[in-house]
Amino acid sequence: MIELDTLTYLFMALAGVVSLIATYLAVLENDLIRAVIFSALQSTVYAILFYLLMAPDIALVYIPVAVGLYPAVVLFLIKKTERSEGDLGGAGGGSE
Amino acid sequence: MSTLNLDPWTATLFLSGVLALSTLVMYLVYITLSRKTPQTSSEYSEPYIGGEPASVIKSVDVSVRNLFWGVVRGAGRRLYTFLRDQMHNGILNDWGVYMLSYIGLLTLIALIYFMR
Amino acid sequence: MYYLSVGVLVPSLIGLAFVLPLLGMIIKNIKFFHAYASAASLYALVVAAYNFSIVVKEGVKAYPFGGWWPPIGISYELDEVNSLIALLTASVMFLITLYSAWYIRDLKDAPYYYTLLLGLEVGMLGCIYTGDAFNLFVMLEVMSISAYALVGFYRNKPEAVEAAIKYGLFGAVATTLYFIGLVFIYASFGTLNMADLTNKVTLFWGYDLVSGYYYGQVYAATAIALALSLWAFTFKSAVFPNHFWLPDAHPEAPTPVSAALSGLVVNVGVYATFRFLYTIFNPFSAVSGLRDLILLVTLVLGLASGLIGALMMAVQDDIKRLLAYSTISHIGLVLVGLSIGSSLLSKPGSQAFVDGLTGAFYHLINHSLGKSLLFLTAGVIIYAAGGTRRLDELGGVARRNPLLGAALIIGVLQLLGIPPFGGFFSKYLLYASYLEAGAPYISVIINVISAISLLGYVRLLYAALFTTPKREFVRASALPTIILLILSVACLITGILSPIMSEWLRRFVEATTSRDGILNYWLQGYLIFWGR
Amino acid sequence: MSELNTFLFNILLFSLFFNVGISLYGIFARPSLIKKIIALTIFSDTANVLAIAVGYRGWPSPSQPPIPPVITTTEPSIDDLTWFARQAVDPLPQALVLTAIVIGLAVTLFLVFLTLQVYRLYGTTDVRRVARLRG
Repeated sequence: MIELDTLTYLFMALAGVVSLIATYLAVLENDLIRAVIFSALQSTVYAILFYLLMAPDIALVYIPVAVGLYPAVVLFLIKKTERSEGDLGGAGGGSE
Repeated sequence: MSTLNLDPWTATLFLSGVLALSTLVMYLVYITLSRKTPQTSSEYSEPYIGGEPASVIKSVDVSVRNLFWGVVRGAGRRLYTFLRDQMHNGILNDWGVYMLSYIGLLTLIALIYFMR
Repeated sequence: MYYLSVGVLVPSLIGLAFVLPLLGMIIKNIKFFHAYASAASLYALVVAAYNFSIVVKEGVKAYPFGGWWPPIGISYELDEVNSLIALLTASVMFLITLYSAWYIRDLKDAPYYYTLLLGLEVGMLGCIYTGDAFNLFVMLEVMSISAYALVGFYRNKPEAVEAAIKYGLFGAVATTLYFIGLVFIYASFGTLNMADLTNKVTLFWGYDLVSGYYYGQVYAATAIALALSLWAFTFKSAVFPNHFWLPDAHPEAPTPVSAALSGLVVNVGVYATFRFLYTIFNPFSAVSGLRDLILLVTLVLGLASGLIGALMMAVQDDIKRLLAYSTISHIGLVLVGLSIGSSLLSKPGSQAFVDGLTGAFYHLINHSLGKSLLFLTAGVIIYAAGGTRRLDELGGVARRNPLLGAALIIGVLQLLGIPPFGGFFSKYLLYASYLEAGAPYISVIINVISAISLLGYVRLLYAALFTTPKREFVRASALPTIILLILSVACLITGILSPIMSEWLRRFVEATTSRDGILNYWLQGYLIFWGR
Repeated sequence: MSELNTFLFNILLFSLFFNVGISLYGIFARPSLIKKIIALTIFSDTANVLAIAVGYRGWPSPSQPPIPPVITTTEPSIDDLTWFARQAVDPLPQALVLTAIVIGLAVTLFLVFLTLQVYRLYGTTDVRRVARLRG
């Protein structure tokens, strides 16, 4: 039978790994809207981590700011500007 | 014969004071001796023996600024090409390389100290 | 007795700053805001001068906020060095605020401009006064956000917006890295109070960790924390690999702000480096081996940024950009002076050690005065030349106005280091300290840096003074001229009174960095409150 | 703390450090300003989680988890306080993180506004094209 504390630590490790994957995808994704969605996923995992690490008050502040406000603002920004990031490869990029 | 013993600070102040005073005296002498009315001459409009007016010749001389520019550019062409076009090229990502390498160096030092 | 004046300055100035946008909704007369900002700035100057006088008279002074004892609550702590830098900051900021009254005389956004300018001053004074490492983070952010917003103040100008976003993006990274450094420090020492940290790093390592047994590797944590904080501080003071934002950001701000950024904000990074490497992780502490390595790095970077700043000055077309590169060069020299404390170069308390630090702070003061003088002069020159910043088009503006020309020449001589101006004596101290420390090649490099920077300064003087005027120029009013006159006289005074000033600075440095001084910093900031 | 628990907690800490690394890469190397802002929010959030993780403590006993640093009784006795100090996690990092979240919000909103201005003035958010200031 698995102990309660080990179970909690297991959830923490799992949350860490999920946030790592989400960050990796968010940073390497060329489509910015999908990047925002991945970053929102990562924020959600962090909110769970705050709860597991016994900081419920921080989680309460963090959820509206990082899960709600940041993606909304960045999505608004993307809507006003451009959606794709452009390739990283080409030498010199877009400098004319 | 007595010598004047001064520490470098006082000596520097003393010397610069003397220099400033002598500059002032020379300037005063200059403005008292210099002409009050500007010298007028029609020299520039007079033709040389060759028939060309002097103003034509005057216009092709090298200005001090261009001379300076030529010397600086010529002396450090490779250096400035590197500094201006490679480092300070205004692209954020190219700065990132230098800035990240510095934080890498600091972390390396921290690790070296840790391993000791 | 707690000295209320130590604690009251920063919070009250925050209040004075943030009431401004509200007043802007009610009061429409711009003259009121000029007067208000100047009065607030004068208030800061008076309090800073009073604090300086009591510190000089009675030694280190601290103030705990909310009556909490120092390791628990936030405390502000003043010793000789930081009260002096705060006085310098407050006085130059006062002149800059006065100058702003002329510079933005018919700007609609005056309340916002002054809010940000006072916010900048609050941030700087808070960073300098604070005795708490986390409060330093908060104040760095206050200062930085004001600075980003001021750089991008002309929000319809492409260059200004570009400079502001480059500065803001990497500045946010730098302060967050400092926050991670604080996390490491808290994990290994269980405190963020500077006096308490000093005690724990210096006197003993066997204490109870608040966070429990998990984060026991104190040496590694210290090393990483020091590395991250140093990166942030060198970003704020624009030392070589972190200097890229400065030549973009400083010229694009309104000219009085350029003077504040170039003359004062970079000092904060230098001061924080000094506080971390000479008080908290001091030469007598358990991490002195790490300090030697770090100071070697700062020495090399200081020399590199001195050289690069001086070289890049020579090829600039923009008068403010030229001055910005000169800032990089001079901050490099100051950092070279701070690096003398490595045990490879000198022993604490020896002649070279004290000379180098004295030279560093003397040069800091000289550079602040000279650089703000030059930037303010450049503002008047640009105005008189009809708004152009290109050196080619200035065409002898300063020739038409002898006072302007004199201010320009005095500023250049101060920075170039020509006697009898202060710049000479501070460079001489740096030079002498490295000779004394047995590293003459570094002294030679310091001279080479001065010689290279001559190219840029000559170009500036030539463009503003010696070319023939091409068109009619606008005349500036009396207020900026008076301010330029005051700063010129200040430059002259730092030179003429150099024996007295260097003697005072030497006393301050010895009082702050000696073993007794560090112990006193801890006692005054920590223990004295437990007795009550 | 048992070996297994330490190992699991280490996984969390190491994934946080990798997050710092990846988001730093995103800020320094990706070309789009919007991507840089996203990476910046990830970076500052990771710093906050790291601070909270530092304030965490081992379990008082395998069945009794640590409690949040909030005293629920209005007039606590000495016994209450002793029990609280034995059980609660460190409150100070939480206070720090609260401040840092607010400051980070201000900085992020400011950068978003500036990016909008950059797009309006330059027609792009690619930093390789936003490079008018050089030399």
